[in-house]
Amino acid sequence: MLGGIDPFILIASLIAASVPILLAALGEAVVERAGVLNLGVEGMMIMGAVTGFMVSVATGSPLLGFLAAMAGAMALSLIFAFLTQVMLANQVASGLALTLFGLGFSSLLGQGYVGVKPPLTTAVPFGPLADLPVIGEILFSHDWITYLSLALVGLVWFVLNRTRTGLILRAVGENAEAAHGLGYKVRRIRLLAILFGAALAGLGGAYISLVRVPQWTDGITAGAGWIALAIVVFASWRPLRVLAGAWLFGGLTVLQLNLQAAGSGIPVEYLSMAPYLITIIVLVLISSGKGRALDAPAALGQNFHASR
Amino acid sequence: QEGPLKVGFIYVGPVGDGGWTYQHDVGRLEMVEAIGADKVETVFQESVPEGPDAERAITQMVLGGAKLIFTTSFGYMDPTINVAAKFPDVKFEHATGYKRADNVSTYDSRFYEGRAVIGTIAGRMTKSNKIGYIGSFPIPEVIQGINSSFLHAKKVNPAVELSVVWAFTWFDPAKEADAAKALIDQGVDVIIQHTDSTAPHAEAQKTPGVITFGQASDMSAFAPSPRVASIIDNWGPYYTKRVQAVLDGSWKSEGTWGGMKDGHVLIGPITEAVPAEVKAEAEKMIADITAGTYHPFTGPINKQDGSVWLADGVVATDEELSGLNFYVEGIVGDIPS
Amino acid sequence: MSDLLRIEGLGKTYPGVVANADVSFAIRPGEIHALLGENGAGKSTLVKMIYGLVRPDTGRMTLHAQAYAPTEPRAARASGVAMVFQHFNLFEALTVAENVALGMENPPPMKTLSARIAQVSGDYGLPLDPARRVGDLSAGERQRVEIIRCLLQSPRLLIMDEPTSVLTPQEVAILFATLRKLAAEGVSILYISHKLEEIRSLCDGATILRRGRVVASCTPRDKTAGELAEMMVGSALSAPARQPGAKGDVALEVAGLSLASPIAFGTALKDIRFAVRKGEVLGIAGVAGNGQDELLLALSGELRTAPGMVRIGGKDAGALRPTQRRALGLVAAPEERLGHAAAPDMTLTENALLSGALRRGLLGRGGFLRWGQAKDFASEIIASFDVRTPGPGAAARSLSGGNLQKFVVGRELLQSPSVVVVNQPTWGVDASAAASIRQALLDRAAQGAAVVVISQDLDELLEISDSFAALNGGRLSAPRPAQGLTVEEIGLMMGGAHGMEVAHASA
Amino acid sequence: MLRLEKRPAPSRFWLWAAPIVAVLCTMVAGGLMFAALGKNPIEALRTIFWEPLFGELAWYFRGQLLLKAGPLVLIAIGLAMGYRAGIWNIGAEGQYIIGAVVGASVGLAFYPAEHWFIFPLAILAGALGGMTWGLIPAILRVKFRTNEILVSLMLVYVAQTILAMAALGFLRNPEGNNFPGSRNLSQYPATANPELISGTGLHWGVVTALIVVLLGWLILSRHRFGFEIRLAGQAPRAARFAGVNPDRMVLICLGLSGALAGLAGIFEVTGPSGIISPDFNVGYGFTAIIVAFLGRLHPVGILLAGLLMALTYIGGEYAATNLGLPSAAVQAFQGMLLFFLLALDVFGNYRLRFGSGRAV
Ligand SMILES: Nc1ncnc2c1ncn2[C@@H]1O[C@H](COP(=O)(O)OP(=O)(O)OP(=O)(O)O)[C@@H](O)[C@H]1O
Ligand SMILES: Nc1ncnc2c1ncn2[C@@H]1O[C@H](COP(=O)(O)OP(=O)(O)OP(=O)(O)O)[C@@H](O)[C@H]1O
Ligand SMILES: [Mg+2]
Ligand SMILES: [Mg+2]
Repeated sequence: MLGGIDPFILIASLIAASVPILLAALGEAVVERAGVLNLGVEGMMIMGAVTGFMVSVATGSPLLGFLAAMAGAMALSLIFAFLTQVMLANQVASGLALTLFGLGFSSLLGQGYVGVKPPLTTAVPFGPLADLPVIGEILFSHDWITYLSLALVGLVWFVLNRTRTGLILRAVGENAEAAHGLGYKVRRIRLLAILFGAALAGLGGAYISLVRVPQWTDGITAGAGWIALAIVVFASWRPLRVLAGAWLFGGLTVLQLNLQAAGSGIPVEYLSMAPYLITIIVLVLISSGKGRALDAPAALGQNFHASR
Repeated sequence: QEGPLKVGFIYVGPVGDGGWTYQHDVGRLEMVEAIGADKVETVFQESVPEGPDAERAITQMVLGGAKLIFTTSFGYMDPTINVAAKFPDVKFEHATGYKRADNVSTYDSRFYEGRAVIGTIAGRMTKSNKIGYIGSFPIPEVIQGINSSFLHAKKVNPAVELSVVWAFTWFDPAKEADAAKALIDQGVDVIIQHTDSTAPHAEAQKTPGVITFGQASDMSAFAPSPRVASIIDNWGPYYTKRVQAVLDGSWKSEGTWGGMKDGHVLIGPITEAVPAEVKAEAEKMIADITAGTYHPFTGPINKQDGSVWLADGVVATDEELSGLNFYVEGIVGDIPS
Repeated sequence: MSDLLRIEGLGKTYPGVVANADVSFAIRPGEIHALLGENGAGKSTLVKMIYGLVRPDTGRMTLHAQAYAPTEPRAARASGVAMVFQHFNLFEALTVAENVALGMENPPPMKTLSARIAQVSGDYGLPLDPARRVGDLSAGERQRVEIIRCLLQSPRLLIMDEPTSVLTPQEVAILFATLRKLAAEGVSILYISHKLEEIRSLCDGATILRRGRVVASCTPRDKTAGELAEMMVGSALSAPARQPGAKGDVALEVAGLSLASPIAFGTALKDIRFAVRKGEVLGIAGVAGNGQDELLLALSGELRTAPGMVRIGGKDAGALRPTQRRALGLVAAPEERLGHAAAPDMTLTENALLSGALRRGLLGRGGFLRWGQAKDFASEIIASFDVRTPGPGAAARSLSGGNLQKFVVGRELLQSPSVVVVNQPTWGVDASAAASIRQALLDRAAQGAAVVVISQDLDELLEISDSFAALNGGRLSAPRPAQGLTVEEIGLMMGGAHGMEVAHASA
Repeated sequence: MLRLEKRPAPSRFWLWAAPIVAVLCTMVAGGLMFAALGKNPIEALRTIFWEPLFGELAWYFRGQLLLKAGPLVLIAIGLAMGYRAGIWNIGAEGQYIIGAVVGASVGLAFYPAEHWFIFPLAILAGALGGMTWGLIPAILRVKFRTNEILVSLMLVYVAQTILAMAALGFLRNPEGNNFPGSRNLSQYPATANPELISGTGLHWGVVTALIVVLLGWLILSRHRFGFEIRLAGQAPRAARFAGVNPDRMVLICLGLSGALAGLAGIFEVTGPSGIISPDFNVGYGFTAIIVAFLGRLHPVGILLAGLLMALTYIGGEYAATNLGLPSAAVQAFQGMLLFFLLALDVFGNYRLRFGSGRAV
């Protein structure tokens, strides 16, 4: 059907390939639900990629590496948080600056690490389960970050839609003035959301440098942060749809390479633009015929200043 | 004498890319070592984008006093020629291009010679009879490599099939890793790459039984497996020769296409993952090519469409090779255009 | 009986503005206490301090005979203080239950909460469906959400900042019944409104603020509305003067106007028809959310209609854009001052240009702007309409609501229009400013313009209209002469109490 | 405690002071970074900021400054118009690429003929190409309410593939030994966009950028269209009330910024770059977003910001060769500059207050 491509292998591959954008997009979705537009995802991802790499090489522990990645990205995001939440700077510009700085700074940090091999993050040992036909490949062949990312989708969905914390977060992103009027600490909540988003972006970045590639080079995230941002919009800011978007995009990317590898007759150029074109087409399909403009958080991108 | 000769290098990537640029920088250091730091002083600029920024970088080096400048990527061709026209007293050396001037030489290596050796090992080692090839851009150099690898794999293993994935980049670890994974998913157990990062090796490492070959540099971090051998760009001898020529006043504009015999192309250590008889076969081929007794493109070779390219015993000319734009018989798929 | 809340010497200064200075008064348990004052007198600032949203610079408060200094609304709520804001503090994308939960300290689980909302809202005659999105609710229903949110916390002190401006007379009556019932249960209510008759009928005591200071306190029942207004303003107010004149030709005609609403959660217009003559004032009554905004958009040209539905001066204007309609002599002033009628961060000069460019010749050749003339126009508006502002360079948002409203109405009226359409011309505007705006509208009519006033303030409409119609659910009743209509009749035309009922007597 | 208090009116002092103080702060912070990298900070800063302007080689670098700033300014002004209207085009890189490809295709279609009209025709085609690419997200937004940020960004990647197709396929130089890349447009006299005065860096693209700065300033401050743009961005409903058609605004702003990006692309490829190659674009479209904000979305500000950005690039490169400063350090340095500017910008609209003696 697909030129001899095994769909089950494809599914297993796309699950792995979409982990970084899934994590980053999930984090950004939370940030945006709190009303903050942080375009610095790429910068935070690459900071995570480099700090995670450095620490896991130094300690030999992937776990410590991933923790450091979250810490590194969160540290970087504090600059953004300071600019936008304290200094009331334009969020779009601050996010872009964060990406610019993150790309440069990560490269400085990583100078001694090019060509170094990090400790390997292995698949979770499911034992005989992994050998099951079909299911084993799709469900039980991944590393623990992949499972963590899927669990986080569920967790974020639950927290956003079923808990008071999520309710307050959405309220802040919907109408900061009103939330402030009810006594919620808008800036503190947004700061926490920014940090959470950064942690997930850092994790996603480290997944690239520690699992997917795995090595360190300048600019290793190669635009994944931008794709993550696109997926958040694509997903109408909803966690389960973020998963769908990440899988769609990851799946198309993997599929086009597999089609090439399988020697399909489709010209390479069309294959390589397919993920982007199809994303646009799907977006058009879901945008048309909707009442509210894709349910964007009403206060997205607007700074809040409580005049006291 | 007004002090040491100032020699400049323009690099397309960071010196730490572990591949193409790294090897040029190794060559630079070897050259300084060989000539002596009292006689030559070097400057370099890394990550210079191809295009107008390159022209400025080169000019700036000239203005900074460099008398010989190596521009180490194809995209620097026109900028090099442009700057050279403005500074006739300065010598330029452009890698992999074809435009020359009185003060511009070109140099390149016969990577396809190394690919013949690697193809032989690949053909012998594959169990699935599927070889994967990660291509950068469909340019003659890469097509030479694909054809050479395939011809020699096929020679030792007629059942072999080749899958090409075009990455459209020279260096993008994430993309290369994805390409390698797609190839492995398609049942490939040997990966040859013509892109410069080690990512395909790291990917191959995750699947037992898949082997890879180092590209541009030795990539020994992945030996003894998956990396079982490598093609190494060895620029030191050439740089030393050309700098010496400037010092001697014997520098002339010329085009150099060096191969194994000139030491431009080396095969990195073949590891114990390769059976002894295969290793011996590969080493014999290295010896033959180095001795000049064997040319990888020797007929009979048919084009992809079955028409004759080289009749029995005919050797491809350098002109034919440097404009090569077709696959040989047996490779499926089209070259993107 | 000791006081529930006692305020002593409270003061708050903003840069350049003394919002409150040395304010002292007290509220007894079960008392309904009015806070009166012109726009910008400092009423909202004062109640925000009581609610912990603004910290006083000076002074102190006692609640239940204990020192009371809330640092945040949470603390105020914990002490039994609840507040309904002048501008709704609601989240449109969230459900009623979620909105209520956000206003509570320790909300029960959603299911329990929803049940309680349904129950309490029923008990007080303010029925609400907890599962609906707030964005889908009418203004009156939104207000119910605010009130229910307060009631669920069993407050001891309930603060209401201008709550009735969005309600029909019947709804107001029900709200008052609810408030009286609460007062009877011992809840104190601090009530802010510009509607003096309401204050007289509801409140037990009143504190009057002027420029941030207490200037008087009284028992509203003992005063006339005129006397109250005089205390607020410091001088006597004159009622608008009407010069009855002959009506001319039809200047604006609407026939069979039907239109889907472009506004999220809006109301579609259904077969609206009316005609206004030169010199005539048509009053259109209706509670917010019944199609007023859509009607204004359809008349101003922001929404275009099928041919023949709107005729200005006899010309078909259905397909014309706002600028083209302005060229025909129609001007409009939308309800929302900040953001719709005026751009908040732009100067008054720029805002004068916003709608006056065409009729006042502020555009030069090739579309270049004549800034000098624009500034002169802004200055003219400021001078003619007594807009209190430092000058035409001030940002629109720096003006108080009443002053900005005068500016907006002035801007439209000074364009020698032949048709004037205004929506809620005196919403939230104090008595004296409201009077001058009404006078200006009447003057314009006297000069021969056809005027359409959409308002939910019935007293206002009765004061200035020649003919009268009511908008309900997107339908317009047939216009009839205003003379002889009573407020009750009008209330029924407006759709009565919209599903509300008088609060059940307490057990 | 420190807190911010909104000013009644924006401060004119800080409008000018903020960029200057930001540059000074960046020098201090950047100096510390250079010192941490083991470089002499004074020397590094002098190399970046002083040498290109007043140093020994300034005669060469000053022209390069214009060359580098030209496309950035051209693109940024188009973007700024849209941003002011609340229309977020972040795909200028794609519009730049398409402009270059379309313009070059038209120009090269005449090869090797020599006519005076070929160059203007190619430039026009470039502008139209960029405009078309910018209009795609505009039309999708108007028709289907899709988010233009996402679509314009995705189209960058599509444009990059088209660029690769052009360089390897339909524009490939037939005399280029099958290497990717078109004929050199700057060496084909009919399409060449050379320096108008040798050594100044002034080519038609730079001239156009300067004209666009002037026009942009005129439009934004003196013309009805500029007023409508600002109105649409600040108060969309008020804009509609004033008679501005938001859909038309989206189409005009995205079309205009696309056209300017396309112009930048074709001027670049007929001039400094010369060749359509798979990676001839060097991120001008993205950097221009930063320039637009650095220049506060104001045409004159953008001109200054473009020059400043160009200075850090050129000075940074110079420091890279002469002092061995890693190119990444310059990128981080630019990021810092933006951080400081953004942080200090707040003082234009707010003032810093120290906690007042409160009774409570
Ligand atoms: N308890 C549940 N478990 C699993 N899926 C659910 C659950 N509740 C809702 N869903 C479905 O998951 C889908 C996507 O949910 P997502 O997290 O993306 O957004 P959401 O904001 O939770 O969804 P919605 O706004 O539709 O309730 C929706 O179609 C929703 O109906
Ligand atoms: N956050 C603030 N910053 C600066 N000035 C303020 C602020 N809030 C209120 N003011 C000013 O303080 C004064 C009192 O405002 P307040 O809102 O208390 O008036 P009000 O009596 O409620 O008026 P209205 O009847 O229009 O609601 C006004 O001059 C107002 O402009
Ligand atoms: Mg939801
Ligand atoms: Mg108030």
